[in-house]
Amino acid sequence: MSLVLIALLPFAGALLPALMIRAGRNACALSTGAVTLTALVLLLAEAPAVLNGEVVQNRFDWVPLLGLQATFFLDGLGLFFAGLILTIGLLIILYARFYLSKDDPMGQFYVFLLLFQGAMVGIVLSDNILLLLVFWELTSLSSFLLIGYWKHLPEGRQGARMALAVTGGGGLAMIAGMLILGDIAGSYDLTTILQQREAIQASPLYLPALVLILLGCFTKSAQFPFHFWLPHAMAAPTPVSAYLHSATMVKAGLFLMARMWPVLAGTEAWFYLVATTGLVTLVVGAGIALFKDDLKALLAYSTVSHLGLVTMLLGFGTPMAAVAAVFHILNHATFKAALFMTAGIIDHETHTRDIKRLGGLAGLMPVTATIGIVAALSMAGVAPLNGFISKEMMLEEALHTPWAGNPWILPALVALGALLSAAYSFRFVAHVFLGPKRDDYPHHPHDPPTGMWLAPALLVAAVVAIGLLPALVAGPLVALTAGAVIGGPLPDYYLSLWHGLTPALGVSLLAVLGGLVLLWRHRPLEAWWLALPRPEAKRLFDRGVEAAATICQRTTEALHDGSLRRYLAILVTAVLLVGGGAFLQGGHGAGTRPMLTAPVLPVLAWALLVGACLSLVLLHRNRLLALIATSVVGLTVSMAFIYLSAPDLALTQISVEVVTTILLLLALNLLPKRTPLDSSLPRRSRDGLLAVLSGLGAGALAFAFMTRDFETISDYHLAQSYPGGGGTNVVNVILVDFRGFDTFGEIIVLGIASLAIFALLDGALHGPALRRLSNWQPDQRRAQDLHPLMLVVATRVMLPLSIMVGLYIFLRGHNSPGGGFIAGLVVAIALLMQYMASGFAWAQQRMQLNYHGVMAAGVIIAGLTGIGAWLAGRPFLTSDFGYVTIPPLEKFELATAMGFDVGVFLTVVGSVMLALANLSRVFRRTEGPVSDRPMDIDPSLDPRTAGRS
Amino acid sequence: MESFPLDVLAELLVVLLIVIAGVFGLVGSYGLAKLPDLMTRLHAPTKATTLGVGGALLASMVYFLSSGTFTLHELLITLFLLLTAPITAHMVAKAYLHAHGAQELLPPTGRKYGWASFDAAPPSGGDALDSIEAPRLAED
Amino acid sequence: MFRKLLPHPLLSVALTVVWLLLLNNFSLGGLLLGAILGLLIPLATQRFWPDRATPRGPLKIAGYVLLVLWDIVVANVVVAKVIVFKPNRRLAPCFVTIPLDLRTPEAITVLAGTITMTPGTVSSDLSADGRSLLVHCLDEPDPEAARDAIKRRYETRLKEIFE
Amino acid sequence: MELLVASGIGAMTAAGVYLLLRARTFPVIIGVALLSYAVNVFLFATGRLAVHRPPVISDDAAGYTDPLPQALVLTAIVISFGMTALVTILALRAYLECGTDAVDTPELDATAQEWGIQTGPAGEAAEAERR
Amino acid sequence: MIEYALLFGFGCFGLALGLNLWRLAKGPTIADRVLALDTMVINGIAILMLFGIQFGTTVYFEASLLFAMVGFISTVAFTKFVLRGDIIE
Amino acid sequence: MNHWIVVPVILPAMLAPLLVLAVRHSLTLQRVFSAVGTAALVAVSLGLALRAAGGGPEIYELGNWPAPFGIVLVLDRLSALMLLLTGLLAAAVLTYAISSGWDARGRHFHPLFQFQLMGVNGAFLTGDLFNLFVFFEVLLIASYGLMLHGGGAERLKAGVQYIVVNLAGSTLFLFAVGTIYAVTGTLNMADLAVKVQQVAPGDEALLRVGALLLLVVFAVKAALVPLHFWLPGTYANAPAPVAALFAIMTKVGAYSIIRVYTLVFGAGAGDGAASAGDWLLPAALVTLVLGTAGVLGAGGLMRLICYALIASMGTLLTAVALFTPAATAAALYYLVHSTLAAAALFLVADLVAARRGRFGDRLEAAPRFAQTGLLASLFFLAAIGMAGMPPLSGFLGKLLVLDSARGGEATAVIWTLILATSLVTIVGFARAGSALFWKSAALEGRIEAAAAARPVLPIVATAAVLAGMVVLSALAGPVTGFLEGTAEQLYAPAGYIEAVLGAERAAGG
Ligand code: NA
Ligand code: NA
Repeated sequence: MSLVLIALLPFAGALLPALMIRAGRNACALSTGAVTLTALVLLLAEAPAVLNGEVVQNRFDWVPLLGLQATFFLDGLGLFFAGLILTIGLLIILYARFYLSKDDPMGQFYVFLLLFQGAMVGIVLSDNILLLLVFWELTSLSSFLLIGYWKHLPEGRQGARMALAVTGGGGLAMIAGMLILGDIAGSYDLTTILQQREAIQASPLYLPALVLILLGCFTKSAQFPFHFWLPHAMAAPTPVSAYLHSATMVKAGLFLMARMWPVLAGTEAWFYLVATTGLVTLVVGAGIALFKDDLKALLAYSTVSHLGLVTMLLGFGTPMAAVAAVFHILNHATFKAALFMTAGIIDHETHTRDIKRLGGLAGLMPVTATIGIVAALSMAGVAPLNGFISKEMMLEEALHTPWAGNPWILPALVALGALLSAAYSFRFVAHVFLGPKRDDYPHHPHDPPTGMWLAPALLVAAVVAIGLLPALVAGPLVALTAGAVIGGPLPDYYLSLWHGLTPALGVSLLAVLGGLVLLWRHRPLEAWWLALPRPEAKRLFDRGVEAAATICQRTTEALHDGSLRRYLAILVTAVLLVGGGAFLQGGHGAGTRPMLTAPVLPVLAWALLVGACLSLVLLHRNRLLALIATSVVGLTVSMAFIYLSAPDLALTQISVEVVTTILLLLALNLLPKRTPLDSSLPRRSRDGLLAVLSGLGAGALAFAFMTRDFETISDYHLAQSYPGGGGTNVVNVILVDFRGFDTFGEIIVLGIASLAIFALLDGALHGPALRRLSNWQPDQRRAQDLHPLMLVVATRVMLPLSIMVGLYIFLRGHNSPGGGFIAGLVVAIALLMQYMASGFAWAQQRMQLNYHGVMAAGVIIAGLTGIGAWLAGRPFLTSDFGYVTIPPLEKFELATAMGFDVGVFLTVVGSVMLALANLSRVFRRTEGPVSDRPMDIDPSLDPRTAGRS
Repeated sequence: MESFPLDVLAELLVVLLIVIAGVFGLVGSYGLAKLPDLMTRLHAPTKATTLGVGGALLASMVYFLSSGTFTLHELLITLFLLLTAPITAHMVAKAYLHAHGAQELLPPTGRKYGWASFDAAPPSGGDALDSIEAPRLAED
Repeated sequence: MFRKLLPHPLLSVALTVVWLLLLNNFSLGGLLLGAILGLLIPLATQRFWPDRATPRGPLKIAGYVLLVLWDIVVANVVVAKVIVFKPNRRLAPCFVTIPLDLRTPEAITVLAGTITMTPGTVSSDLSADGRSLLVHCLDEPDPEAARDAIKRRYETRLKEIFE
Repeated sequence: MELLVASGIGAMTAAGVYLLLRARTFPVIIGVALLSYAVNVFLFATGRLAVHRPPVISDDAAGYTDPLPQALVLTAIVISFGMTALVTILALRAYLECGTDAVDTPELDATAQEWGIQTGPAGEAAEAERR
Repeated sequence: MIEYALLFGFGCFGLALGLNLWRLAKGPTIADRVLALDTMVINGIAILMLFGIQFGTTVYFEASLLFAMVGFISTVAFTKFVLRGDIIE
Repeated sequence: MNHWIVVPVILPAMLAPLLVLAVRHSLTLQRVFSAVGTAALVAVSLGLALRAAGGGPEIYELGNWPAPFGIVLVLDRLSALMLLLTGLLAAAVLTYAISSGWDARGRHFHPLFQFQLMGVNGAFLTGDLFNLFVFFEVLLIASYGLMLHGGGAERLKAGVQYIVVNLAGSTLFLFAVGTIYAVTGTLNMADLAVKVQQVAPGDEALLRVGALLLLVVFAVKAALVPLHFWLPGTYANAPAPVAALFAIMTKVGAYSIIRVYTLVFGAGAGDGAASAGDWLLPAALVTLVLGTAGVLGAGGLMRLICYALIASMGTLLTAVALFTPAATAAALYYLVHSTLAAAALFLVADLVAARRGRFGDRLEAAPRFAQTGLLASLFFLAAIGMAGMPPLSGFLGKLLVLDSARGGEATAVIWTLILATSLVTIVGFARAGSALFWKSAALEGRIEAAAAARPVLPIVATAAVLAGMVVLSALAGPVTGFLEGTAEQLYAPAGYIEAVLGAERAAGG
């Protein structure tokens, strides 16, 4: 339980500083510190058990399906790292309190810091590699926020993004590696995996898993060639650099290599990958550090170098090297954190971090200088400081490790690395603190308040203490940790300043002397270095990202160029390919159903249809002609429906078609009357090809199934229509009863269409659309009589007649072709006739119907009819019918389906009228006053009394 | 409908009507294709076709009467066509005259005002021109 | 009150008949429903047909209808002959203006309709004041005669019926 | 007969697809309408063809064609009617708002400027066509 | 006998439809095309009636009625469009 | 019969016309009704989900006609899950739309919104292929209305494209359904499952054509490359809350693929079986790649989110295409997650754009604006959710997908692409966030947003969606347990078929 608490406390506590900042900066820092301290105390409470060799474990189910369990365990390695993270965390919190200025949002800083701390603790306590991955990515995210904390600095933003990209990317590779590892081990639980060394190393997937996991470790720990992000992350506030980029986060990679050491290490692949990478990083990092003038950059590269050193040690795969690695991790954490804080103090006091502008600070800020010099000397590997001891151990190991059979190459490079390390450390001491005082510091420096130097001072105390009494101060911890890393018996070693006159000591001395020489010859060397052509990693990275972004942008824009024509052409092509491909994959036999003979009339109708389609394609640019040709197609199709025993379809098709025609004519009034020729010949040919292929495909498909027999469920509908549905028109019974739910959806589609149309048209009464409407000029000469007399008279007669016909079609629908939908259209058409003949103004004044209401009422009535069945305990839309006899009338049928059809009827009338009437309402904006007389000509009027208008 | 002569008579009538219908239907469409300009073409379908379809409707009526079904609803369609055909022709003619600016070809109206397609109607007597601007729908 | 409930008795009867025609058989229920609809529909639609003209004299109407039907048959034959047998170049099409004595829109419409449905003439337009009718003749060497025939044969009868 | 119907479906589909691929809203709408005719007949034909077998139950019927596809087509017709109506109004509104009836978006800015007078030449062209 | 008459009728109206199509395609004016379409509808109604006789059914009645109505309205709409551009004003 | 099954369809279907009929003139009343209705919908969906979790598939025979002759609704774990997701998303989006005033920018927002819910819910519930078409149309046409809500030239143009593409898709749907009916003679999905197994060898090719044309239709909805082109323009130009609601729309496509190709053309379907995955997998991977490219290359935040959405569909469909129970469970988890992530991002984008004045959602630095810090946090959370970073559910979703892809032929490709695209997505979002939030700190001045009060509710709604991802992550155990059961149910379709058809007919009798 307490392990979970330790891992989750920082997360839960992350809210605290955000709240406490209102109570002041001290309260904020204190609350943050309290959270960390609590976690540390909890950790230490577990320590005795761990020291006794126990492994503390807490397990909770999280995602059993995935094998991702919230399992935490605490062994030596975990305890070591968790202690490191929390302890240094405490110091950083203290330091940051004084470091951050009043303008910096401190609450935010501590929130991010605690999030990061939680993620780090989570990594080191995880007993499930997937859980570890969760925390791993969380460190990337929280460090992104911390690095970008000073958002106004472009370097901060870029550095944050780069760090996120590199470490996040490595983390993603690691996900794959961990999944493979889990696959090999059959579990994602670390304790299980750690016991399967043989199985894992024997697996053919060992190498990919190793490479992928190492990618994660190397990127996180800034190993060559992924080292470049770390120096740029230094744009972060110094407490961040000190915490993340020296003491903790960059050590996550090392931690993981140490964690996995028992199962992954010891193979050739491991050695060559890890040790080589570490070695190169060690040398390269040190080399670059020597020539950095920015204090933090120097420290950053030195960190890279030291991380390489530890990596190399882990790569050796020997227990002794592992011990050295653990010890150096501890030592590096102490002196490097102190150095960062020192650099931060210098920056804070002098307002510069440029070595070239510093020097002679020892006299001005003696406390800071003391701390800095001691820490730097430890970094240089000078006795009797802790850095010296662990470097000795490293050299000892390196000196008898051959590389590719060559015994010299590795020791030589390691020695070079040590020498360079000494050199940049000495430079840090000499060029910052020593030398004469200057009078051109940007700000006159003096020692900071105690709160600020206390943290590095404590660390330097540890540096000295470990150096002097290594076995006493650090011995148990190192033994415990190394034991956990090795997972077996510890090698024979003892931590001590003095091991006698060993070759390692010689190399050490050589390194220190060489370092002094390099310091002495720094200026010419720097000139040489600056003249050297070298790849600038950041620029490469930036260029890479920019290039990728540009390519992505170009590709995306080229693909999504807004050309609907192309989108549709692709869609059609896809359909043809998929359809064709599907056809070729399955068995196909010719149909056996006898075909119907084709008398002359259908052949003629066919010619009519094909002719109309052809003329449509050829003449479509004249839009009115296109509409007429479309009408011909619709007419022919309706005729075909009638001929082929589908009278209901014919009725619906023809009435829908006429309403559509009216609608399109209304729209065409304001649209251009001609379509310009704006496709090239190749494009038209391509479209033609696609069209022909589509036509062939659809036709062939239809022919294929029409010529074969099948069994269908509709025999049931034919059989049940009258006895079960109470109607003889099976199509109508299907519509209102068997599949009434479809019809319910269908009228809703219609209702929605009318609502959307209304909304669209309503919107045309504002903004640019209204402007264009008001300025609209008719694009044709217009006849002078708006409402021809004969038409008016004829439509007056037709209105009652049509309504009668509509009602007839409605009532008959259940038993013969017709029904609510067609009836609705007939009535709507009759009403539209009034509008067409006498004009919008006249007809609208007389129209008492609220079309919104009619449409909505229709849907509601249809729905309520369906819901009514609930009262009888039946499902939605269950119908009932009965035969009623009222003497002297004949028996007649009453069916609830009629109620449903009433709903359909009303919805259709309401929707059609809502759409079309509003369309002409919008048109009224195109011109001035329009007569609301029923007809323009009044023959009863004596023209002599009327003046010419 | 056992009685043989009535049956034959009815059948003959049906046949006759169908033939008449066919002939006139065809002639109407032939005229539409053949005649030289729209105004003359207009005559063909409005008349001949009306009789054509009327014949077919009558044939249907007679046929069903003879086979024992009393059906008169074809009358409705005939009625409807008689009502609409002149309007259709009228509108087509107006459209043609308007679209071709044929004002000069027409005889004078003999009145103060020209033909309605070309000349605006006089305002209605005593009433002021009830003009309304962009009327709002009742529900809005 | 009665007038209000039954604004157009003739229309109501016509609609009831139309209903029976639609039903295509006679039944008491059908008649009843037809009558009800015949009453309701004119009520519902009367706003769309204000000041309806009322034709008078059922016999005159019947006579007119028979006359027109006969003329339609004749017209078809005549026009068919022209179409089939007369070459286009020998056609003598022309426009005729017919001054109107009729004043009711309904009457004018019936006249124009009649003209269209009868031999060789199509009503093509109305003057802007509604007092002249433009008629197109398919093959008419003597326009004056045609005009007089129309006025005599149809307009006078319609005048009696409507006005 | 089957061949006629199938080729008719093919003709409507082809014409529909061709118009669908045009650059202006109006022909595209016509294309969509044609495609819906085509698919309606297609769907109808899935019940196989039959002459004079309307699915209206009566004692003297010789048989019935499959009623189910007919019901489906009815639903489809209504739905495509609603869709066509909406897209038509949208095309109109877009034209009023943007000043162009092109379907491809990059043309938005290019032609929008010219709108004010567009009706002139277009109207003349339409007139010329009619003569 | 009726069968032959029907065949004749179908032939006539079929041919009529063909002639209508020809006029529709040829034009030359929109009015011609509208007229051709209107005639086509009327011929269609006649054909429906003949179907009714052929199959001895009145099931095509509703369709015929609707065809008549729809043909009329289409024609009016097209001609009003030519006349005014705006068909509802 | 459990009448509650039909309620998720009927409730919004009746509420919407009621809004039109009764309270058309009062926006306030519309809001109240709409909100109450949506809350009720959530409650019903929750109840149904609990019920589905406890038992086998349950059917509702509309009109009391037995399947396959009438239309049935089927409540199983999958449909219940989708209903619940829809309801919760709708509640958050509606809160946002109301409190941000988006619903007042055009007419009929609330009726259209309710109709949209009706369509989506119906699509999830129906057990009939043609009825699925009908609900597709309902949800599409409602989406057209919502997408065009508020108008504006760009939106209208985009709307034309959206509608035309989907009209083509709907036509194709009918071609596909027609072909399938022509071969099998049935429309009920359970019945189809039976009939497909018995199809004559000579009819196989036709059936396959029908099955795969249907796949194309669903792929259009699911924005599968190369059928995705409609999405960026549409969602980027839609009102943001509508775009957020539309996050569920692509999932309708994914749902349909899962449903149809496990039940009807699933492993039991003989030759019709495995083919969907063969087409789907490569396309899904390309979708992932192209979507991700868009994330890095987009010039505006809305578009960036659109591409992220496309990429997420790529991941989702990759898992779907594997057609194994484990992969499907993973896909469903990712489905829920990506719906929330996309919705959250769209809402955040709207909050940001509303405060950046003329800079809108363009990915360029603008001076500081109101609530930068708060919005940056929301954006950060939504972005890591979408990118698949912990602690939000995207990480688990991706892990599940990766884990389920283990041991297949394409494992290496799938892993590589999913992980590589994750990296690019991270970079893309980092660049965008940096441009939107961090760079503004370096600029002088400050955008003073319009004097209008800055309501809290939109932010609460957005945060609620984000919290959804946290909860999904924290409760991943029970959730994946439910989904595992769901996948099992899907891959043992006999239970579904028996529930619909009864034991006898299900056996093929
Ligand atoms: Na038409
Ligand atoms: Na029912």
